[in-house]
Amino acid sequence: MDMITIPAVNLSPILPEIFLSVLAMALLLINVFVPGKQKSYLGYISFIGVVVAGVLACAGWGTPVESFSGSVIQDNFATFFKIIFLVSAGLVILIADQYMEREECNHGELYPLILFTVVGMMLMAAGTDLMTIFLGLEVMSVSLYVLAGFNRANLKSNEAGLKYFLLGAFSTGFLLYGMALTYGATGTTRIAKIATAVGQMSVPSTNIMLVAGMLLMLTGFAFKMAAAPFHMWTPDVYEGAPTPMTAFMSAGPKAAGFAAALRVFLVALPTLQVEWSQVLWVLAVLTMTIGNITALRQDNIKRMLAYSSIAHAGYALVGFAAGNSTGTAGILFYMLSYAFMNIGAFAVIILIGKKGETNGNVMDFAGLGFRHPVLAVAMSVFLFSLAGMPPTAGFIGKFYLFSGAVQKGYVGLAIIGVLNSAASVYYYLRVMVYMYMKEPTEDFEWTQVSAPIALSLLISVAGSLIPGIVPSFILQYAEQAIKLI
Amino acid sequence: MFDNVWLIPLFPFIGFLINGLLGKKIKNETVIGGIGAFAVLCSFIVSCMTILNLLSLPGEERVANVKLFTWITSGHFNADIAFLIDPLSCVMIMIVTGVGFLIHLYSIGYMHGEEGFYRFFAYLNLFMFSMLLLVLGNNLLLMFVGWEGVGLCSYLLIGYYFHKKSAGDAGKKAFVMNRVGDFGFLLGVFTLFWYMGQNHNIWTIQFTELAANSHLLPTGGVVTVITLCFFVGATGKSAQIPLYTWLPDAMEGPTPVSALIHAATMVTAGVYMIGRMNYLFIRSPETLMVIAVVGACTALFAATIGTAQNDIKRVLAYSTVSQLGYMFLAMGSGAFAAGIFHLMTHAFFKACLFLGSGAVIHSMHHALHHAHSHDDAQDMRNMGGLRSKMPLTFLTFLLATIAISGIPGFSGFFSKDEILWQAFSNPHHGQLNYLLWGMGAVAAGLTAFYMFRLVFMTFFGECRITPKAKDHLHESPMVIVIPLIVLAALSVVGGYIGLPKVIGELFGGIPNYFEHYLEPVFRLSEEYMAQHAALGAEHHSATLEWGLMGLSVLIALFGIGVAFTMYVMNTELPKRFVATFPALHRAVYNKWYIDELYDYLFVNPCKALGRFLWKGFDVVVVDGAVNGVANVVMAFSGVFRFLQSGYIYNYAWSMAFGVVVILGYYVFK
Amino acid sequence: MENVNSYLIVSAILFSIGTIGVLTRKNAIVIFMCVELMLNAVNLTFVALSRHLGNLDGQIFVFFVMTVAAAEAAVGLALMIAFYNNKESIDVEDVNIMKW
Amino acid sequence: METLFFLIITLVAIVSAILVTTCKNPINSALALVMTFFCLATYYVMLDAPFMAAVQVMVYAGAIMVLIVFTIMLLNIRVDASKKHSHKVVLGSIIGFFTLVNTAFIVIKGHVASPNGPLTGEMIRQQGHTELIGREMFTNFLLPFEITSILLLVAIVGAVILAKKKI
Amino acid sequence: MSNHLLSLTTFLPILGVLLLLFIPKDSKGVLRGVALTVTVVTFLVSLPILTGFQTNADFQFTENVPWIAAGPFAMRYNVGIDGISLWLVILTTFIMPLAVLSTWTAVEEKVKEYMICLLLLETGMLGAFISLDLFLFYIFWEVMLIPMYFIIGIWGGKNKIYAAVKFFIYTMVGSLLMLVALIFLYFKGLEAGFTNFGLVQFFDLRLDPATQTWLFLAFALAFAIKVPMFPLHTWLPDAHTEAPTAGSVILAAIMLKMGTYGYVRFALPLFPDAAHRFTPLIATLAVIGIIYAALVAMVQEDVKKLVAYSSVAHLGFVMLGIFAFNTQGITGGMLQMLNHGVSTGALFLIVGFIYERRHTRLITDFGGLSKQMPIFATVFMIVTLSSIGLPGTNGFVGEFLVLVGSFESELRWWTVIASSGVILSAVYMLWMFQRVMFGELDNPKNQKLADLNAREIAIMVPLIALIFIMGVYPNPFIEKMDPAIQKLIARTKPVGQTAQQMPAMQGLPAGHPAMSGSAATSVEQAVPAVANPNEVK
Repeated sequence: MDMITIPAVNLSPILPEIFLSVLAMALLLINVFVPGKQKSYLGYISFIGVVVAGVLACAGWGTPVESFSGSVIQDNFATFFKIIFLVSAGLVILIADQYMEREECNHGELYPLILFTVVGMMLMAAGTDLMTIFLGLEVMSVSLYVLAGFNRANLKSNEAGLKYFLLGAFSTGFLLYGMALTYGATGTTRIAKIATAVGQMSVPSTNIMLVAGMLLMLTGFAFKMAAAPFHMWTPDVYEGAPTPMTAFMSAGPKAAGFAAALRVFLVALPTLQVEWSQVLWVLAVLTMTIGNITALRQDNIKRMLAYSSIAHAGYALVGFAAGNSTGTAGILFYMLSYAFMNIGAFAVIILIGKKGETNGNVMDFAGLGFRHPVLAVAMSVFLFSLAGMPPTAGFIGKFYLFSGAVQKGYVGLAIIGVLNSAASVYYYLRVMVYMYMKEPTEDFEWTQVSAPIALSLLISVAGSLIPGIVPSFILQYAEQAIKLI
Repeated sequence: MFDNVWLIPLFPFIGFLINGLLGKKIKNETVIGGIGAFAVLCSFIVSCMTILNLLSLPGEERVANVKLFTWITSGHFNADIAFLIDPLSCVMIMIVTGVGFLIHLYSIGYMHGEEGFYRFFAYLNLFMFSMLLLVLGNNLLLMFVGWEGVGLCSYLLIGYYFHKKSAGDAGKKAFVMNRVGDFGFLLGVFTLFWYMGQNHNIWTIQFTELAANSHLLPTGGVVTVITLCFFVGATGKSAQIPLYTWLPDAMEGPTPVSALIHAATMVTAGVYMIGRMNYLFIRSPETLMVIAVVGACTALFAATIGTAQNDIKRVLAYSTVSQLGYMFLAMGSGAFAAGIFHLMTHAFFKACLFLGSGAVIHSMHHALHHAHSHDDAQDMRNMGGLRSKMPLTFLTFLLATIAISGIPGFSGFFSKDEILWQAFSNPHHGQLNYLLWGMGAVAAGLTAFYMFRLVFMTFFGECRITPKAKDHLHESPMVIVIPLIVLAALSVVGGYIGLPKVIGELFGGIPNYFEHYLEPVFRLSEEYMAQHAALGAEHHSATLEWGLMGLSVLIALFGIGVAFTMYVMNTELPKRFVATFPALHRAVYNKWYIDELYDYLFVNPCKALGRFLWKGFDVVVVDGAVNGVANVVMAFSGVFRFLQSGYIYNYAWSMAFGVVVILGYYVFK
Repeated sequence: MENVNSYLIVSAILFSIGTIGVLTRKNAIVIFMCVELMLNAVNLTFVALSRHLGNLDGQIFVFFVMTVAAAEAAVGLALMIAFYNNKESIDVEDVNIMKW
Repeated sequence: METLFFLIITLVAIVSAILVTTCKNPINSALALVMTFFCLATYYVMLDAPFMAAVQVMVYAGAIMVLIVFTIMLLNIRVDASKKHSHKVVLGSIIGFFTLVNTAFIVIKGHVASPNGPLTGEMIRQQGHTELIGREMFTNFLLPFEITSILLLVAIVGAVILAKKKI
Repeated sequence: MSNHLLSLTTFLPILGVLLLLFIPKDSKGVLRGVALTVTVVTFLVSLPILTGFQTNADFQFTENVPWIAAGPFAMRYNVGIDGISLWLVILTTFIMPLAVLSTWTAVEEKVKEYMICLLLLETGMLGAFISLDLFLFYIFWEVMLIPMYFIIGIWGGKNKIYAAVKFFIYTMVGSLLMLVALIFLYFKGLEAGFTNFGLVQFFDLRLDPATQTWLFLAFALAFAIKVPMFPLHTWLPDAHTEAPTAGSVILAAIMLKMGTYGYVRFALPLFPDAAHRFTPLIATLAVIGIIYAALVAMVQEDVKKLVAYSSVAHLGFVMLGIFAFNTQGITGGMLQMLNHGVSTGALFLIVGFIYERRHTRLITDFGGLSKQMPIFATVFMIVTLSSIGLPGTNGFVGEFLVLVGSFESELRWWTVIASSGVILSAVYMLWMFQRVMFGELDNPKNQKLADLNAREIAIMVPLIALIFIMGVYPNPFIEKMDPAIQKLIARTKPVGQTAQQMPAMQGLPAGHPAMSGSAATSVEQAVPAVANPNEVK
């Protein structure tokens, strides 16, 4: 019997993942061995770690390297998404501490779990094997189940965790079945080989097993993106989860879902584009419409933003349905700017909120505009960006997404999209109405803005505005990222 | 040689600016009034020089365009600020500035002590300015500027006592009615401009150019449309049926205003406009007929109303409407010169009448004021026997009344008779002529009746106010009386420049100077008539003319007689008459309910429609649709919300459902 | 050896039964078990396909699925316990504070 | 013979699977699930994957099910409460039925790729299934294998965070 | 051209905003002063644009630098003005100081934020007028909404929130559809070999009629909402009624012009065939708007709402003129835009004046104010007359040219109906004026009203001067815009009209029977005599 010789592997493509994993483990140990209630130092360390990981990720820009015999790749596409994940994680780490302390659940494990989630998402983006993607997704999901239920003394948090878990597991079943069928139809799990195998089929769309596999995988990813009708978990989980985690979930996993789906569909199954475009067309319409319309009647701002997040998945799906470089580059850009604006909005919600997840209604923003003008202006920037008003990043993102659809010939989709954005304006404006146009019902018991949150707000505002005014550089990166898959 | 013609409108404008901007600071009435009157006097002098200049030219050359600057140029549309000097406009500026000056003078006395004295003179000067623009403008648009400008001033001056609701209403009514006319005027301009440009590539609205190219126009057809449009404008401005109702109401303004604007000048603008564009109107027999019929009807109709009014100024107002009807009858009969002639004589005697009535009212008001009586100073039933108190006023008033009644030898006789004759003898309306003449003659009789009724009620009999007040009645100051005298004199002699042909021949071939003078203006019409031999005048004998003349004089005398009987001899008679025909009297007294009819037909439906469109359509339908969409979306929002039941199995079901549908579609496609 | 399709059909049946279980049961643990049933059905597919295709990818995948199942079980049951601690129930009909 | 065996196993698997979804008592469901797992292990053996069968028994039936049963005991869960949501059962069954129709149709109609690997029953028996798996896992699928370690770590940390009495 | 005048004008208010940020919010006087100074300086800076403007059809003061380039898109910072936008730019910079001045005492709370909003608004509006890049235009077009939304929503009246949200969403719906059309158009341009969003090149892109139709409809909808045209006007009365004075002034004077400007600059030349095809529809809506708004205005009880509806009617005239597709019509439309800016702006200021004094705008609460406030009465009167288009005031010239132009075009019958609007406008404006200013001064609250103060007079004097200047001597205005309008008309010729017919066509409505045979030759000879000196190139 021969020894198994483990092949020489190039670790450089997964350097950020390795770094973050090691850091996370180290933090776990530090947390155990350094006693004390105060855990914010872990946040600082992990923020620095995220920045370092960002640097490591960026270092690989422009030099695609495959490793682990083709189960992972470092390409611009992966790098771009890694940056998105790191941005969301970094911002969330900055806003987490104040909230966690207020809610008395500032366990030190929070930060390692966030970092592990990032590792999982990165693997989803970088994976070139269905197994890698699946495992990355599971690492991410399992961490998120825990994060959603992190405030275990809070029933809402428990419920959020449980719902997320049960539905997530259920969707995993479909995803896996899809992967199995794809495996069956193509004989491999490597994305590149799938592409080859599909390329050899005369008419791939007639192989129902392949199509079904593709569709089932799509449903699995759609669950992570929170696309209708797989979105139902979103409002409840977002509402119940600790607010920083909600912010994180709305930005990171959604992007990760898109990353994986984009990789699988664009690289492995481009020949089935007609089919998946059709499905995505429908899903995009459903998602946008349901998200936006339901959000109109929400009073709880977290829940409202949850529906808004569904709607945003819908917008991104518009670009995905188009499947061309404009649309997909739009997704990349949009996911990045969405991370900024959405986490920024959640940061403000954290500041307004009070212990026990109270004071989280739209009405509680009444009078903010003139009591805390800076905060209100920041919130307005986020909301306008979410609503897609120029000159914010949200507008440019939507512009590219819808342009993709138009370029592809899906003018109808683009029109439904813009009508949806018009409807969405209502509920974003509603917050502003309360902030600026209503008198406060009670005085704000003002908790001081901690430095990390201030920093995250600053970054978020910059991230929502600057790409709106000079979007070229990010768009060009997104273009490059799209080209290389 | 007419280079300084622009000074004519300029002086009043300067007067307007001074009084308008600084009047409040000046405060001294003499200065304010002096400035106002002097400005008009200057215009009058320049006008005199202008007409003298004009007369020094041979007949054919009596036309000149004086351009100041280009006003609007856009594409092939061009309008200048430029003045047209020709016999017609010269006559008009003479009347306007001459009568205007007298009335300004009069106003200094009449308006003494009124609040906003400066405002009055400012408006009056602005009116002069606008009126002069109207008559001098060398293109339709500039004429329209004056046209609207006088309307504005009329509005402002009617509403001079703005604290009285009736005054405000009357002003607004005048303006709106005028606007209805303007609507027609504008359409006329558009159609004319477009038609000439479109078919002959002559894009112009300038009078001389239009005249020069009028031979390109067809007879009838589009010209009828154009001229009818213009005539609608004229009915508005000149208070003809159906747009006359504003004029009686306009008596809410101070009396000099009524004299100047609502008798002598502005209301004749419609006549002037038709005269100005006679070459158009002559080309449309249909329009001429409409004009003649409307004129005759107005003359008769307004006269009937005039017989039953008790407000001294209202009687005069209806008389004005009626007299304007005459002018239109003349215009409609193709007797443009006769119409303009009547315009002029009417300006004299009607101004005199108004000013005289103003003097009476002034005096009455004064007296009643002293007696602390709240009786109406304008109601003739309160007057009577003023002859002795105000002899000069009475005399001038009487002369003017005789003039308007068409008693031979006075100006009104010549002009009115000319009109009646032309109505009878013109070649345009065939058999209709007799009817027209008849209406005119009856109206003449009615005119004589109500005018003398007025005179008798006012100046004869017993004074019907309290003795205490009576003591305060006295003759007006000289500044008021002098204009009366001048105007009375003019109304007596003014007719002699336009003697009818038969009379002229009687006196040794004195030509009709006025007609001759205006001949260049109406030459095109004459030529047109000459060309269309079919329309050539059927010859009427001089005897017939004499006969008709005598008949009309008789009718007038009959009217005077009836008035004398009813209001001097047997003052019970009117009451008995009223008792006998209560419905008729009520109808006439209430002006045939025309105002009510208009309210019912136009005003109320418009308001109701507006209210419906607002509350019913705008709010319910349009906004309802908008809010409805929003509500439907919100309703969906409510529905979608409840799909989100909170139960895991429902969520899972939704996911499974999605999977099944998506798969099913492709599996069983 | 049976035809690969037989296995695939069996797995499809098991998968559907698992789905039905998830949709109809109220007990969170039973629902989780039904999810496990679904995963097992997929595993069967993988193994059958792997055998048919003659490569081991599918079986390796199954190996990882089992790991994932274990990890999920650990976390999921922990979540249920946490929920139970607060609510004294793991009936999914009680998991509906948040709705609409 | 083999077919008969297959059919019997299939029958048992399906019946026990149905029992999983219908038993009122969670413990009974759990036991039925264990039964299903055993059936699957049998399949794996029939499919020349003895190692998978072993892992199936050990990990699933052994570890996961023990964990589940343990939790059921811990939480002292009784039978499902009597109130039935029949519409939910009906709707769920309908969707489940359609899922079955779809999936069955797919696997019947779908084209499975033709064999592309070297693996044959002969070869497995020769080389040993475990070794083959091991080789694959440590060469081609090294990265996923490493990821599982992180996954398990996360699961441990998470479970501790969520379920420990006092942190 | 190395001249950055346009950018300077446009972004000067932003500098003002930065300045304002550093001023403490309690020193209201300073805040107002700075804001006023900034707007005045902006106006002064914009004057050289006017004086330096060459009377020709070219875009001038252009600046063109790359801005965004990614994927298929290339957006440029491409600005410039021609005769059409010139006056609107000047109007904007002219109105803004007056608007700021009007808030002196009207806005006592949150002054800083208010001024910031006003200045941001100015930048947005100016930007939209100068943009020669479709994308850039869209950005500014949308940016405008935000400060206006806050102005209405924060400083507005009782029902401000409803009005603000309605305003925002209404406008948003239209403009978003325009965005889709814009993108679509861009891709059509790409097919034709264009490389960026530059507006001018798209004028030469003759799309097929079907495409044009859809794109035109999308653009037209967006602009129609902004104009606003019947039946998309219902946001306007609400927005106007609730907005503070300066908001109403800006909304009426400038923002509504965005819609009509949009037609002139974008919808017409980009999609000429479709524009011609939809002329009857748009003219019908315009005419309905004129009559309808007038009737509705007549029965309004709130002065401001009345003025708002009058805006709808006025802009109906503008639309009618624009869709006449001839020199007079479009010139009239453009003039009417300016006139409406001046007159209706002034009207809203006036309403603001009395509102500030009495805190009511109901007509029935007033009456007889003339006695108490003679200066106010005079000013009000002049503005009212300008609004009803009395000759000698600005309103007349525009309205007349519009009607002449549209009468010459195929819209003859529409013009006839529209002309009756002149009656109705007199009815509702004078009736309102009469009820407010005339009659007995019987409401005791009105008896102590103060007349206009120096500041208010200072606001009104420039407007009134302009009313008369534009009424009496409009030619300089027309001359500057004429070449651009000629070019526009040449561009909007429907397909099938050949180029050599153009000089003649200038005089004649399209496709008229008179164009055939000898008429055409005689026309050509006659043209030099009557045609405009500015020949079409």
